[in-house]
Amino acid sequence: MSIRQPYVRPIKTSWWLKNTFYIKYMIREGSSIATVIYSLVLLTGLFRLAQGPATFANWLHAMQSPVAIIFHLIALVWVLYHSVTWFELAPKAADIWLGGKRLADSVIIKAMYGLLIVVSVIVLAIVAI
Amino acid sequence: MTESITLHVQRYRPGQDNEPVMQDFEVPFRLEMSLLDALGYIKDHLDSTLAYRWSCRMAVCGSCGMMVDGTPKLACKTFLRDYQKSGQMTVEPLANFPVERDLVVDMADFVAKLEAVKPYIITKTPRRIEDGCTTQTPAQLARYKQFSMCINCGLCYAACPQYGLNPKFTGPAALALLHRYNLDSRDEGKAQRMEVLNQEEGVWSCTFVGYCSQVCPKDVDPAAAIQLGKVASSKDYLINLLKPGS
Amino acid sequence: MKVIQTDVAIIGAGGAGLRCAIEIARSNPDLNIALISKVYPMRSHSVAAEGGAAAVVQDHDSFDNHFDDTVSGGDWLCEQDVVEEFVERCPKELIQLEHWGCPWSRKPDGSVNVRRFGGMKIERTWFAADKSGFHILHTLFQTSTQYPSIHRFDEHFVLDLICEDNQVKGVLAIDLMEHEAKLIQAKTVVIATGGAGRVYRYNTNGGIVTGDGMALAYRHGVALRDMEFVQYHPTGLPGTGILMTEGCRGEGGILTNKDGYRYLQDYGLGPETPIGQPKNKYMELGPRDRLSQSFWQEAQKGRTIQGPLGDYVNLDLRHLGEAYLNERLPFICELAKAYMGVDPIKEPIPVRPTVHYTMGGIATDGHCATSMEGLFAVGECASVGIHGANRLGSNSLSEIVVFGAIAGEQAAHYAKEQTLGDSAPLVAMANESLQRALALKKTDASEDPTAIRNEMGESMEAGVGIYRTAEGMQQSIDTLAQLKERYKHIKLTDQCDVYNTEWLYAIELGYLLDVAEAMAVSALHRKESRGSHQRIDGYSERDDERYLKHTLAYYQANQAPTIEYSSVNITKSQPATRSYGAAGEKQHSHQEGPHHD
Amino acid sequence: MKRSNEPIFWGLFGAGGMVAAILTPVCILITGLLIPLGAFDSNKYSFERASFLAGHWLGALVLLIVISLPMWHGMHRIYHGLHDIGVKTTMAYKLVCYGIALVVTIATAVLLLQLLSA
Ligand SMILES: Cc1cc2nc3c(=O)[nH]c(=O)nc-3n(C[C@H](O)[C@H](O)[C@H](O)COP(=O)(O)OP(=O)(O)OC[C@H]3O[C@@H](n4cnc5c(N)ncnc54)[C@H](O)[C@@H]3O)c2cc1C
Ligand code: SF4
Ligand code: F3S
Ligand code: FES
Repeated sequence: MSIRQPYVRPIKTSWWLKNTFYIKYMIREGSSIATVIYSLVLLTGLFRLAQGPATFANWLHAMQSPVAIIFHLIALVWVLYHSVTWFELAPKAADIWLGGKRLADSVIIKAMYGLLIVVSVIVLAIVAI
Repeated sequence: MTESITLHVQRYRPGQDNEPVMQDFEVPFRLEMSLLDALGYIKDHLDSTLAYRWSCRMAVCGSCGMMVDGTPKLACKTFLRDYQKSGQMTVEPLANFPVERDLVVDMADFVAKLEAVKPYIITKTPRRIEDGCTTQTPAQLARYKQFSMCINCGLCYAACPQYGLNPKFTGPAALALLHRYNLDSRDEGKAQRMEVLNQEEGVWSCTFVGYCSQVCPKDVDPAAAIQLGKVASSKDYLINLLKPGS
Repeated sequence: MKVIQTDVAIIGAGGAGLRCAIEIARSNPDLNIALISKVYPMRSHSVAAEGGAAAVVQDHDSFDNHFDDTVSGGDWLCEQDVVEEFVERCPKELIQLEHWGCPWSRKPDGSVNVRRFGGMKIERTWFAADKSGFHILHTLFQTSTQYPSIHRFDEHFVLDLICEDNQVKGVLAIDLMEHEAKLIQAKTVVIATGGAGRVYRYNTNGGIVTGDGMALAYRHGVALRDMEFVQYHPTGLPGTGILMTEGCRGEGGILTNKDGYRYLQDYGLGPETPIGQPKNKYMELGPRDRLSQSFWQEAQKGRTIQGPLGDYVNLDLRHLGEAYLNERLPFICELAKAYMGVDPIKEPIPVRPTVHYTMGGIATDGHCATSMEGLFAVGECASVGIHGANRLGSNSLSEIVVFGAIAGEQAAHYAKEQTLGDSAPLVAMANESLQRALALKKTDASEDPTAIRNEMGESMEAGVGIYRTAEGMQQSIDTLAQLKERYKHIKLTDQCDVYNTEWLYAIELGYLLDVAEAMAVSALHRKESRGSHQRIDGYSERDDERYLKHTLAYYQANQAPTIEYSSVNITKSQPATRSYGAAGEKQHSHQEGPHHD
Repeated sequence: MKRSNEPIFWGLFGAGGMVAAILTPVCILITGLLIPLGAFDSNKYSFERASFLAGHWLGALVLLIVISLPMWHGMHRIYHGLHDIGVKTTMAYKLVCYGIALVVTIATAVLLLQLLSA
């Protein structure tokens, strides 16, 4: 009979509170909650739009409620956090080699921030005109 | 400067302890002293029953992984001077592995996973010694070099919550090793290794926590290897879908 | 006791053991192999080798050159026929490693690059940055995983060889986790357990390098050969002994004393070569024994630098520049920073000589066979005859693959002719041996094994160090005898048998003591200076008349070993003065006429 | 050895993650903050203009991307996140999570087609 009694340490549901790296990971993953709700908000808007001007106005009005404003504020910050982490990690899934050297992560990261800014400005411009 | 530092060391002696317990040791402090030196001091002068693995003491054999204040580290590359401020450090066996004794964990599963990824050059026809060395340019070498630096210390497994939650996950080091051979210009065995990669327990159990790369003492960046593995597996999936008769 | 039957049992899964196992598995897939190691294979100390492995590749180089460097480097105590076969097989084995995936550093055209190394006339050291041993070991381990006939016994500690009538019948091993003893009955046994640097206090070796295999064979009547030849590596970090590879100097690093003076020119290694233009066999690229001795001389003259961890000199790499250092010596930079707090890009690295390598070992013939039937030995634990009185850097990584393959061929050949006998008597023997090992666990005794280990290390350092006197050596021998007596009464307190390292270290200490004694007694008997064995008590010259011989130490229970000698096989290189620098060149041209390299 | 079907979801997750990182922030800013807080001329945000934008094929495409891809992205993370917090994620969970994303995608497409043809 074996004299071993390997002790398996249980993993608690709260494992991710153990260090900041895990907490940040959970915040990053959690941004999906904001993303999903926002998609549903837009979908509702679209639905209202399809129903006609009156219902659409109602929707617009609902968007002005404090709850909606607060949600969108939080969502904006959270999704921007997603952007930051996404840009940081995305280069790892890219393996681009130029002249025997791997394209530095920083180049890709900078390019993506650039894209974020350009796209945002364009969209804002279109909407503002 | 503090004269000594307190080590809270997790002990577990089957037959004696039903579950791990903490034991404190007071160790004299020197600037160049590593945690491994401190454990050696304990073993030599305070309690000779403390069990831990070590050998090279120069961060290359991969024996001495353990949790230091909750972070996976090599004991021989962790220095007391970095914990001088608090005057104490907590030392536990590598997380996510079964504890066998004190700081010694069961590594059998980890090693089996390394072996399962077919970590060797596979060629359609064997190369002959008479033909000399294969040509491999520095650029071709650079493609996989980083992923060949793994010392099999297991820190990344202790860092990866997905491995903790699901021990069937092939895990960061083994997937990095798999990727290392897939990237080697001398290898023709990618198709065989793809089978391991494509499984749920292959790359697909990774949610890109990324802590594995953070703790890796050799900058292997297993997280990157896995993401590239996902890209490769996805391509393979598509090709397989388009292949007639599959 | 659990009995496992196999064709070949290999003790040790370092470079030598793994290469041996692969050789058998691929040429004789029907033979079963038990590969036993006290640590997981990739933890073996081959992993720590930095510099590289020697093999002739360049067109202007030749086997003769490699042969000459090795034989003269070994101060003519080499078996020349063995060296000849060795140098010819080196390229094949390193190419084989390349085919198996070893990431050798390359030239821009994709061919394998080579670097300079101490005592080598022409650059022929293949390297994988400064992690050559690491890559070789991992390549071998990974390659070995494809062979189903290799059955690994990881974290199994070998306690004894089981022999009958001077024939080996198996191995007694204990599973460290289960504390379960196993008799591994085998037709043939290969010992590949590595060196014994831990006999000394300060060394470049890992904690597991405790001479186990040497002691095992020795206790069973096999001679340990040339044990007095222990290599001090000139550039270890003070305190820890962590190695700064010879590759540092190969790439152009220089050694300076406290005045910033390149002192090696004062010890027959000059004239000074310009900084940044290293020259083979000159100055910093002299052989290790000479460099370590020069350090000692400098220390005598008070020209070394005093540090808190002992005297040191400076290894200066700054002129190589950041980019080059990062490409060629990244591990050195990492180690110097972590363990010395010194960034080699900006500051010189403090270094001092540190015990590094055992030239001697289990006496074998040129094909790894020992004097015991069925028993082979290979790697650093063996003395196959290529290193003589001083090993040249980068010859031993080549040795472990060249002779690993040879040992594999031989063991397979031998195993095929044998049958396994009745295991019952062997089990009885194994049980007896196991009881002896377990009897070490005494809690009522009084001796502290740590104290014994430290005193052994210090005594060897003091008496059997870089320079030796009869008095000093005798003192070490006396101390060792006392320590061995005290060892019988060590106190062990660990009651838990799962991974009981206290007991494990105690057994290793027993091995170390026996090996230390063989070293000290062999040294005392050699009344001359040769290679790494340097005496300053009236025997400071080489004495070919009386000592162009191998020392053979034979174990005697409870007393000092007996010493015998055997002849050295000289084929084509007659002993000559061993000189380096300009003197070496002059001598060389004198012997062979003008040279154009 | 069983091949995972994860590549499909991972592909959608990746695409959605990219959209969420680059396009979503400005969208939230506009629809969730600037418009409700009256930063634009309210005429511009009339029913007519919104219908026009959604009714143009380009606008419709953008809306489809902005609504549905981040949905796949988000549901993928939520599905794996459940596992992270200790839920034993079975096939049912997978069907529900990705099912929601699919339903949203289809609903968006249907509505947009409706608006396009209107
Ligand atoms: C820091 C350092 C740098 C070096 N650099 C170079 C270099 O650049 N070039 C060069 O040519 N050489 C170099 N050397 C020397 C060379 O690395 C070694 O001589 C060689 O690697 C030894 O290999 P081995 O297979 O004989 O033994 P090892 O690799 O030491 O393996 C020994 C094996 O035996 C096993 N073992 C031991 N005892 C037992 C037991 N009782 N029971 C079970 N298993 C046991 C161990 O577990 C291990 O697997 C260096 C050495 C050191 C220390
Ligand atoms: S990838 Fe890094 S952390 Fe993981 S085993 Fe290898 S060296 Fe250790
Ligand atoms: S920590 Fe684990 S989840 Fe993936 S990125 Fe690393 S393997
Ligand atoms: S002792 Fe080898 S890695 Fe720490």
